[in-house]
This record gives sequence, C-alpha cells and structure tokens, in this order.
Amino acid sequence: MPWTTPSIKTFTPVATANEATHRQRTYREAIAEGLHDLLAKDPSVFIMGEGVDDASGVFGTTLGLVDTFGKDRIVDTPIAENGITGIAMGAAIKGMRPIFIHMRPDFLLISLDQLLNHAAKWSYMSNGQVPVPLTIRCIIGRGWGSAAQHSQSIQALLTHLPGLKVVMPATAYDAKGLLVAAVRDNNPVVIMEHRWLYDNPGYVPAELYEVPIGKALVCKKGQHLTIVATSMMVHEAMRAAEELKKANIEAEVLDMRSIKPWDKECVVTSVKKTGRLIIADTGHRYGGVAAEVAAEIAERCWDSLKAPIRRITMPECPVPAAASLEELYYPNYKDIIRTAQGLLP
Amino acid sequence: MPWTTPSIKTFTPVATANEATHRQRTYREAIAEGLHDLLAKDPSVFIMGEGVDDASGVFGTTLGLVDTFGKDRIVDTPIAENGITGIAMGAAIKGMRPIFIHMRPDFLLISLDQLLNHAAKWSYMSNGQVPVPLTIRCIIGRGWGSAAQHSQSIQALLTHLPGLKVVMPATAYDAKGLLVAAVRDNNPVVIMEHRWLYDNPGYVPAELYEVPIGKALVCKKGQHLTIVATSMMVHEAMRAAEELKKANIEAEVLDMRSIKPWDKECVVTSVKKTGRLIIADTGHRYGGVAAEVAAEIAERCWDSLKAPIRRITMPECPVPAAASLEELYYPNYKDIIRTAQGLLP
Amino acid sequence: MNIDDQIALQLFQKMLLIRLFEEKVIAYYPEQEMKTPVHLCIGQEAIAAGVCAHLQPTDTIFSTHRNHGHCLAKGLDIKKLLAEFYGKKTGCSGGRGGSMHPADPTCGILGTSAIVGGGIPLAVGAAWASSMQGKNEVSVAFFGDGASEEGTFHESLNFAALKNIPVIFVCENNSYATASPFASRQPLTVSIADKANGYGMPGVRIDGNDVLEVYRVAGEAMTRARQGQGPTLIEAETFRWMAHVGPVDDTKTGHRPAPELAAWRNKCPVQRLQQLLLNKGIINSNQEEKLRHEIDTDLEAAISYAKQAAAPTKEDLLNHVYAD
Amino acid sequence: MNIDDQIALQLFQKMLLIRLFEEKVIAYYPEQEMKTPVHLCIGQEAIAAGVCAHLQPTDTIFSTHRNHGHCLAKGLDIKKLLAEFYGKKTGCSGGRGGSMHPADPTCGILGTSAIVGGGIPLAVGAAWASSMQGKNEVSVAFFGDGASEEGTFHESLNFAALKNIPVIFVCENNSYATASPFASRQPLTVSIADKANGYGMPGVRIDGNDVLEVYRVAGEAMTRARQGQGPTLIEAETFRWMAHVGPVDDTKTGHRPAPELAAWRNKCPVQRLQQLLLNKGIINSNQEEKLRHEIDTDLEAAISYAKQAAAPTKEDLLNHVYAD
Ligand SMILES: Cc1ncc(C[n+]2csc(CCOP(=O)(O)OP(=O)(O)O)c2C)c(N)n1
Ligand SMILES: Cc1ncc(C[n+]2csc(CCOP(=O)(O)OP(=O)(O)O)c2C)c(N)n1
Ligand SMILES: [Mg+2]
Ligand SMILES: [Mg+2]
Repeated sequence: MPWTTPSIKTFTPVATANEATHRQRTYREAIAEGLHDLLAKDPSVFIMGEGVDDASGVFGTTLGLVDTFGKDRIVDTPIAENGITGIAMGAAIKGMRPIFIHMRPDFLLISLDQLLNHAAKWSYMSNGQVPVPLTIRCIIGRGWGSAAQHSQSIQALLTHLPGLKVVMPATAYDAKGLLVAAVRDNNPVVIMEHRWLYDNPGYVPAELYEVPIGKALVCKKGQHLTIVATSMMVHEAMRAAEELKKANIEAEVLDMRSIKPWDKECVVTSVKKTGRLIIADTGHRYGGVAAEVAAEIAERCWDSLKAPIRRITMPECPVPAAASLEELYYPNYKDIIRTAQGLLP
Repeated sequence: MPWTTPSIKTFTPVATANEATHRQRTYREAIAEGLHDLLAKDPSVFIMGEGVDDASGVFGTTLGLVDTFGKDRIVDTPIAENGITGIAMGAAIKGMRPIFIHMRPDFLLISLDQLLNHAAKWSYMSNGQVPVPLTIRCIIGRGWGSAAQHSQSIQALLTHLPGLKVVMPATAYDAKGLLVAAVRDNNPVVIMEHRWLYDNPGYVPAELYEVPIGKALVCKKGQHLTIVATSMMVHEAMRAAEELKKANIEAEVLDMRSIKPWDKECVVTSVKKTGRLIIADTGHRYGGVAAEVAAEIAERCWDSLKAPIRRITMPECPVPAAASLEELYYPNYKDIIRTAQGLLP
Repeated sequence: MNIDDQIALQLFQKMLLIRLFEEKVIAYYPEQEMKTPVHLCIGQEAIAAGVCAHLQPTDTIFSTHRNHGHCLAKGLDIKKLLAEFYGKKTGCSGGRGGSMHPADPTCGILGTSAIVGGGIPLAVGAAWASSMQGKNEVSVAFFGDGASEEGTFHESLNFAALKNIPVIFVCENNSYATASPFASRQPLTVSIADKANGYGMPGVRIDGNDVLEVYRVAGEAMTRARQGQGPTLIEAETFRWMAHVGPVDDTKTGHRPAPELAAWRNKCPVQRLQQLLLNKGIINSNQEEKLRHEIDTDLEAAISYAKQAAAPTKEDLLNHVYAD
Repeated sequence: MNIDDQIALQLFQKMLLIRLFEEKVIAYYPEQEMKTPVHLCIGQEAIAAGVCAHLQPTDTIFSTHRNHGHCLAKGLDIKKLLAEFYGKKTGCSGGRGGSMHPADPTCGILGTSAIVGGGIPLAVGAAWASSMQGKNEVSVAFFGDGASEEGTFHESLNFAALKNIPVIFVCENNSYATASPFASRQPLTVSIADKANGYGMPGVRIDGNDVLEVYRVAGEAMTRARQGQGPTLIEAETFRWMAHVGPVDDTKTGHRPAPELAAWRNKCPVQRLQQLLLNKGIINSNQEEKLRHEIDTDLEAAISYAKQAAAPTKEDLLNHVYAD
C-alpha cells in the first residue's frame, strides 16, 4: 500500500547526539525489540489486540512474537474495544501487565468509558489499594485519504480527566524507552505512536532502558524562542528551527514526550530564557494539549513573555479524505516558521 | 433524598433585569415547559432516554409528558448509551428531532464513539448532505457523595473534536431558550444542565423563544476585571462580584452560555476594557474550557492584559465521595474573590 | 448437624446480616450523616449469599451500585463498609468511594463500578488473569437486568466463552432498572438466560429468592469454572423492596405498583429460609432471636465506630490519583 | 422472459457491475491517484445485489468500510463514487469521505461509517424514524462478522426487537476481520445467526454466494419488516478474495492460507449465476460479452470523469462542519 510508506525528514536529538554513531534502529524496530524483551523478562506481561499475531504484526512491531511466546501471550481478540479494555483492566488489577494494542487512536473513542470512568479512576476510588498497570498502544494514522475516522490524534481526550498517563514518542529512542516505562508503570498509560515515524532510525540501546514519564527533552538549544512540540510535530519543529537558524534565529525545541503528566519545569525554564513560545501539537485546537500548555505557561511566565503564545494545531474540522484537502489540513514546518517570524521583532 | 435539594444563591442577569418582575419559573419548570411546547408544535420532536416516562420524570422535567404525548413520543429506553445514541442519530438523519436524555454527563463516556466519531462528523463527511438534528440533555450531578462516576462535568471532552455544539444554561431563561435553540438546530447539540440550579427561579417568557447558540451574556458590567463563568460557576461569580463590589472592585461577569461555539468577541471586548481575566468553569483543568478561553484570549488580548489569566476549575483528581473532601474539592465564590484580589494591584 | 444443615445455617446468617445491615442503614440514614446515595438490596439477599458461599478470599467479585449484599457476603468488614458510607478515612475506600465504590483486595473485592455494565468485563479480565497465572480461582460478575442491555455484557460473554474463562455471570433480574420495567427495555419473548445460548454457554434461570437453589446452581457453575469448563450465565429472578436509591418505599411515590411489591414481600428470601430452618429444627426461635441480637449489636458498634472515625482531610484529597 | 428470469438477469447485471467496478479500481489503483484506502468486496457481490434488489430509493442502507458493492447495488452513480475515490468535489461526499464514507441521500445512503459496528444502530434509528413517520420504508444494516462482536450489535438487536423496528440486519460473514480468523474471535459452537434467538428475532444463516437464496431470504425479511412484524438477522456466508484493504492478494503476503481462497474462488457468485443464466438460456454468451463491454465502457468513462474533475480547495476545507 502506498500509504504505508510515508517519509519524513528526521533529526537526532541533542541528548543522544553523542551516541548517534552507535546502535541504530528504526522507531518500528525499537518498539518490536522493547516488546520482545519485556515479554521475555516478565511473565506477567502479555500482548492483546485485534490482529496482533497476524502477518502484518501491527505495522511490523509484533511480528514473530507469537512464534516465540505463543498464542496465550500474544492474544488476538474480538473487535469490542470497550469490553476488551475492561477485560484488559480486569487482568491488570489481578496482577498482569497487559499491553493492549489498537491500530488507531480513533477506536479508543469506543473504550473511553472503561478508560476514563474505570481505569483512570480506579486507584483513586480504591484509595490506592488497586493499581491498574495497563498499557495501551495506538498508532496515529495520517494521509492517503484515511479521513475523519482513521486519522485522529486524540490525546486531549485522554488527558482532560485525571488518572491516565499519556506519552507520545517522537524518536526511536523514546519509542522503546517510553514503552518500557509505560509497561513498568503501575498506572494506565496510553502510548500514542505516529505511523509516519515508523521508518525513522535513531540511537537505540540494546538493554531495557526507561525514558522517564513526565520529562520533556531539549532537542535543540536556542535563545530567541521556544517551540514545544509533540510526536511528529517535533520533526517539523526541528526542520523549522534549522531554517530559522539560517536567518540567525535560534529556536529552542522541546519534545514534550510525556503529555500527561507534562514537564512544566522544563518549559518554564526555556520560556523564561526565550520569552516566546510556540506550541505545535498533532491534535485539535479547542482544549487541546497546546491550549493547556499555553494557559499554564502564560500564567507561570507572565513576567518573561515578550510576545503572545501561539498554538499550531489541526484546523477546526474533521480530517478530510481528498489529498488536496489533506495538504491544507496538516500544519507543517512552514507554519512554524511563519509563526515564529511573526513573533520576533 | 436529601441530595436532591441543594441550594444555591441566585441572581437576575442584567439582560433580563427589567423583566425580573414578570413571569417567574424555576429552571426545572422552564425546561419542562420548553419540552412540552416543542413536542406540541413539531411532530418530529420526540423524547427518549432511560426512565423519561417514570414518576421522577428526569428530576421533574418530563413529568406528565407521557400522558399528553403517549409512549411513542416519550420513549423509555434500554440502558445502552452508545447504541441508543446511534439509534437516536439514525432517527435524526431520517427526519426526526430526537431529544435523548441522560441523567448524568458521566454516562456519555460510553457513547462518545457515536457522538464524536459519528454525529459530530456526519455533516462534514457527507459534505453537508446529511445533517444531524439531535439534542442530548444531561444533568451535572454534584454532592452527597455522588463520587467519581456520578459527578462529572465533561464539557471539555465534547468540545475538543469539531462538530458538536455544547451549551450550559445557568438560568431558567437560558434553560428554556437554549433548549429551544438546540432542538431547532440542525446539528447535534449537547445541553449540560446543572442539578443545583433546578430550583432557581427566573424570568421565563411563555412563548418558544430561542437563546442563540454561540453568544455569551453580560450578567454584570464592571471595569476592573472580567470573570467568564460556566453553568453553576456563573452564580459563584456573581456572588463573588457582589462581595468584591464592597471593596470597590467592579467585576464584569460573563455567562459563557454556549461552550462551543463560544463567543470570543464578547470576551475580547470585555478583557480589552478590564485587562484582567478569570475563567471559572465546572470542569477539569487540563485542556478544559478554561484552558481554551485562556489560550485564545491571551493571544487576542495580548496588548490589553495587565495581569496573568487565571483559571478556576476542579482540582486534578477524580471527585471524592466523602463530604469533607467534596467541600475541599469544588471551588466557589471565595476562590474567585481570592483570585481576583491577587490580580488587582 | 449434617453438612447441608450447616450450610443452610451459614447462608441464613449471611442473609440475615445483609438484611439487618440494610435496615440499619435505613434507620440511620435520616440523620443525614451518611452522605452517600444508597442502593439497598433488601429482598435480593439470597443471591449474594448463595453465590459467595462458594468463594475463597482469593476469588474475586465485581459488583454494581447495588453492592452492599455482595460485599458483605464476600466478607467485607461491616465497620469498614459503614465507615465508607460515613465518608471516613478508615472506610474500605478511604472515604473516597462512598456506598457505590467499595474496594477491599484482602477479601477479593478489587473495586466496584457504578457504571451500569461496567464491572462485567473486569470480572472476565480478573478470571482470565487467574487462569493465565495458573491459579484455580474464579471471578463473579454481579449485575442487574438493566446491565444485560449494555454492549459490555455481550462483549464479555463472547470473550469469556471464546477463551473458556472461569467467570460466573450472575444477573439479578429484579424486573426494574430504576423505575423502568423490564418490558420497556427488552423483548418479553426471551429471558436473559436465553442469551447464553448465543455464546454456546450454559444459561440458567433460577428463583433468586430461594437461596438453596442459588447455592446449588452457583456451585455447579463454580465447579465447571474451576474444572476448566468455562463460564456460566445465571439469571436469578428477584425483586428489590426499597426504592432504586435511598431508604424509601417507591411504590408510595408512584414509581412501581404497590401490589407487585406486596406479592414479592410474601416471597421474602430470609423469611423463607428461616421457616425452613425452624421447621427442620436446625435452629429454634431462641437461637434465631439471639443471632439477630448479636448481629444488631455488631452493627450498632460499627455505626458508632463509623460515626466517630476521622474524616479525610486536605492532605488526602490529591493522593493516589496515580499509584506509586 | 418470466419475472423470475428478469430478476435473475437484473441480479446478474448488478453483480457484474460490482465485480467490474472493483476490478477497475484494481487496475487504476497502482497509478496512485486514487488516494484512499480501498476495501474491495470481490467475492461478496451476491449479498449486496440480492438484498438491495428489494429496496426503493427511500429505503436506507448503512454500510461499512467495505461498502462499494452496497452503494452500487443501492443505485449510487459510478461517476460520483469514483470521483469520491479520486478526492474530487463532485464525488458523492465532495471528496471529504473517500472510499470509506460515501453518502447520497437521493438513493437512500445517509452516510457511511468505517467504525466497525458503527453503522448498525444508525440503521435501526433510520428505520424507527420511518415507522414513526408512518412510512412503509425499511432500513438495512450491512456489516461484517467482526462487527457482530461489538456492543452496538447487541444493543441494536435488542432495541429493534423490543420496538419491532423494520430493519434488516445483514451480516456478511467472510470468516475474517482483517487477517484475524473467526475462530480467534468467537466461539465456534455457535453461529452469528444463532444470536438472534436471544432477542426473539428470526435469524437465518444462508449461502451468501448464492444470489438467488440471498434474494429470497432478504425478500422474506423485507416482507416481515414492511408488514410490521419486525426485524430479521441474516448471516450470509461468503469470502473476500482480495486483501482486507488494497488491491492485493493477501494469501501471498501470508495473511491467509492460499488453499482457502482457492476453494472460495471456485464458489464465485458471479460465475455461478452466469452459468445458470447461460444454461437456462436467459442470456447467451454474446449478450454476456456485450453487457461486460457496456459496463466497462461506462466505468472507463467514469474513471476519466473522476480524474478530470476538480479537486476541492481551500474554500472547501472548513465548510459543513456544522449544517446550516
Ligand atoms: C452507564 C450507566 N447508565 C445509567 C446509569 C444510571 N443508573 C444507575 S442504576 C440504573 C439501573 C440499573 O438497573 P439494573 O442493572 O437492573 O440494576 P438494579 O438497580 O435493578 O439493581 C441506572 C439506569 C448508570 N449508573 N450507568
Ligand atoms: C471500532 C473499530 N475497530 C477497529 C477497526 C479497524 N478495522 C477496520 S475493518 C476491521 C475488520 C472488520 O471485520 P468485519 O466486520 O468482519 O468486516 P470485513 O472487513 O470482513 O468486511 C477492523 C478491525 C475499525 N475500523 N473500527
Ligand atoms: Mg434491575
Ligand atoms: Mg469479516
């Protein structure tokens, strides 16, 4: 399928630049390796979801696992997102560590009752007696006319109510490290991956390392403005920063990594230095992640801000199918550049 | 049940102050009368939901309707929120105007797939050929230990993705006027009522008037700061404004009325005048309505703001049952006063 | 006493505890100190008692808004439960859950959902975990007739049948969901138990007010589950005596017809077993009196305890949103 | 020609249109101009044709991601549908829907959901509206075997049975949901049609590759519906020849066993009826050739039309989020 081979310009995050010559793996391989090693190490970990054992292997991330671990640990399921989420949660509170995989975040809308009314509230309602070590993976679709029900990036719906953790890896390094952290976390964690990043290579250590949930990453340092980005928008931000550099504008680019909880300190520190903030998120605008960051930073950095905070998000309409409209729909590095230029004197 | 008789100090909005001596009805009566008259006038309107024909009559708002209009138009339903939402939507796109009632917004989490992936996207996906004239009513619960699954105010989850309209009447006048507007609207509209406002009286004209969706209301004029509030928080804001007045602080209080679309112009105009903004919402903080208003107004009123925008929302935890915790949980006029004092020199 | 008589006596004790517990709630509720919406199960005690009599503390149950009976039958301490109703720190959920969300992992109650149909998949998942862990444990999903209309019911039965999971689905069909009668919600030509056939699972419809029948049928289901023969759906017909929520008689408020309630009051499950025990001489009326008195004393003590216990404070508000 | 023969001929024309349409998509897809994920229905044409032959334009259908056949059988113009695949303004959904979301109210297609199970309740609601409006219309929900696992399936059947709604549930059981076989998702001891019993509704399992059987059984269901006798569930066994999505053979990519596909190719529904028509002399091979040629000419014209049509532009992006 043509739409399975999108391409995106990639970059190497500052933090891992030294190791950039070391072990390289794609985002896809990083996930596959993380899953394999988690399963090998901890008998309470298992994988479930529609087609997780098939020949596509969730875009290649679960390929071959069923041969190694068998059908009892790589469990193909019926199509019943709400009930199966409850079943996964039931297993989690009885001592297992399920990884429930959805091909698209869009399908999570069916399971929000079990996710938000149950999994997210269970620890609190039970006074901490019953933790829910449940990991949900889903992969943001985009392009090739996937349209309104197969292209959504719904992190904001998962972050509004208290209780879930949500992470969005932008690099191969994070794809594995956040997966490991999520599976070891005693709380329900949703990992939103991005399909367009799957072929991106990057430094990926062989061991089962964790990227801490709740911490952002400084991808590039700069003093003129801060760009906080999520998922694929991190790459657009890095590209924008490269172009801006040519005009002697040094943007500081932060990869949020963890959407909830999020690293306020990191963003505050950066904005106190630069005085300017752009937030570029893959989701929608109204009450989105960008709104939260904007509202919070506007309060915390009141004295430092030299210009209004700008949000770059999907426009206020569902995702259209036509290629001509998709092209207009998704913001990219050019929008970031334009917005940055508007903020600077 | 004791918890069915909460009490809240009420006020008369500026816009209807002149008529305050005229026809008085409670919020509950206003809804009941609106439903009755809509049913009487338009044969395509009907009511559905769990227990809509029972002796409680959805907190008194549907009482007696089944006697007048029969079981075919006042339809008790099974408990199956997602499927029944789809069924209601199916009826709507085939020419009916269903009013689907949920006792609590919490239960809408089960139906978000039909609401957000279907009803909200249908007009767009069909290129405007298939509108969805569906009205959803739900009533925010609060207090008496209703706890984490029966007290939520989830407007932010309904506003994030494009396609739904969401209104939150704070007065009897609006309870009827927004209901009429919602039922006549060709789009899916969610009305979030508040149980604690049900006994509040106010001016309610006899006819089937509409309160326009998308317009805010200036409840009180003032020049020192703006308080934008939703639902019950409008009453807390008015009470806070009264107290602040004693200290010669004149707050301008705006009732958002319509959460999506929302009246940016009205808020911008006010903040341009006052230079200070507090948003008091019944919902959660992360990516909530307050975040959206804060992010948007911070951008639009950059030159006018004299102090950081403050959000007053529910804290970052699910709703606890214990009365001692509920007391701490819900913000009230005192928090607004304290916040206002912090903003002023 | 032979074993059957012993069991009958234990079932009676459990049912009586549940009945008197609920009556105690009714007695104290008007004080307005128990600030929690109570969904009383008077009239339905036999199901909780008959099913839970087969369970070990390591077996799990998942209940609903109407959970008091299930929790007591599963062994939840009355002090902890009442303290929860009073919103106290020593309540089984630290006062955060109220009457709708009791939790006590030490006796197999891994939290309770008050979302109709919400607990059913949790029971399937917990039972599945047990079998993955190679333990010989079962899980029970208690739910009402209304819950059998939710999609989660269908999804749970399909999965449990598919994977042969040791879970028992216990539907307490009391003919109403709030004040909405069964006939407004499901076709009358079929029973809930009938739906089991669609999943290739045994479905049994029983008299839920006959605790010995409940005990027997539940026992068969447990045996099947523990022997790896998979899930069972039990539909137990019963009736609730009090209003959907709150300590009132809702036939007086026009929510349900009074004669219907009167007929069911005559089928009181507690009375029925008591009569049997007396007739068979398993207990005499003195012993019965004494038992009631003992339970009442315990309940009074628990009420006092709950009233005097400390309420959670500001420090408690924000903790445990995330587990450590 | 007698009436049965006429009907058989019409069914053949419809099936052939669907088959050739899908083959045309396969032919042009590699050009990468049709930027939309296509879920082809080759092998399943008989169900769409046999069911929709009974429908008027005012009757409605609700389909799925795999909707091409249903839409064509219901009368959606091939130009409009292909223009939609090419993302054009004159596409049936203005280019916003792509292949997954066709809509055309003029022929009773009130939009299409690609959420599995999402369209089933819509069909119930539309049929309910028709009966509330006193119209003698029916609605059909087409869906796959996978969709019968979603809660909406259960909720829709319960409601339709309860309210006696003129809806026909047509489950196309092709044994797979993406590459997940039926046995991984539902217990093999029961069929999908069996589930109808749990709602007191007739459930029929038929050979979905025999268009005449589909036509007959669907006709009976329509009659029941139009006569106020309520809903029917039809499970039609069939098989898809191409991959879940895209114009490829997924037995070559290891997603499904090749012998299984080979066996089903021998049961080709189009071939089967064609043979019958030829045997009975209803058509001869010249006529058949001509028919294929005519359809092909129309399809080529529609492809050219779709390619040349204007794409939506910036002005189109934000409109119709809300209806006026
Ligand atoms: C999903 C959901 N919808 C609605 C409600 C409101 N509600 C609480 S209990 C109840 C009736 C439940 O009926 P049933 O399952 O028969 O249990 P019963 O109360 O009879 O024990 C309803 C509708 C809810 N809690 N959750
Ligand atoms: C709710 C939901 N979950 C998952 C998907 C992804 N998905 C698309 S089609 C499909 C398989 C559907 O199988 P079936 O219903 O049998 O239809 P078929 O493709 O065989 O025609 C899946 C899982 C989806 N679109 N919606
Ligand atoms: Mg009931
Ligand atoms: Mg299928």
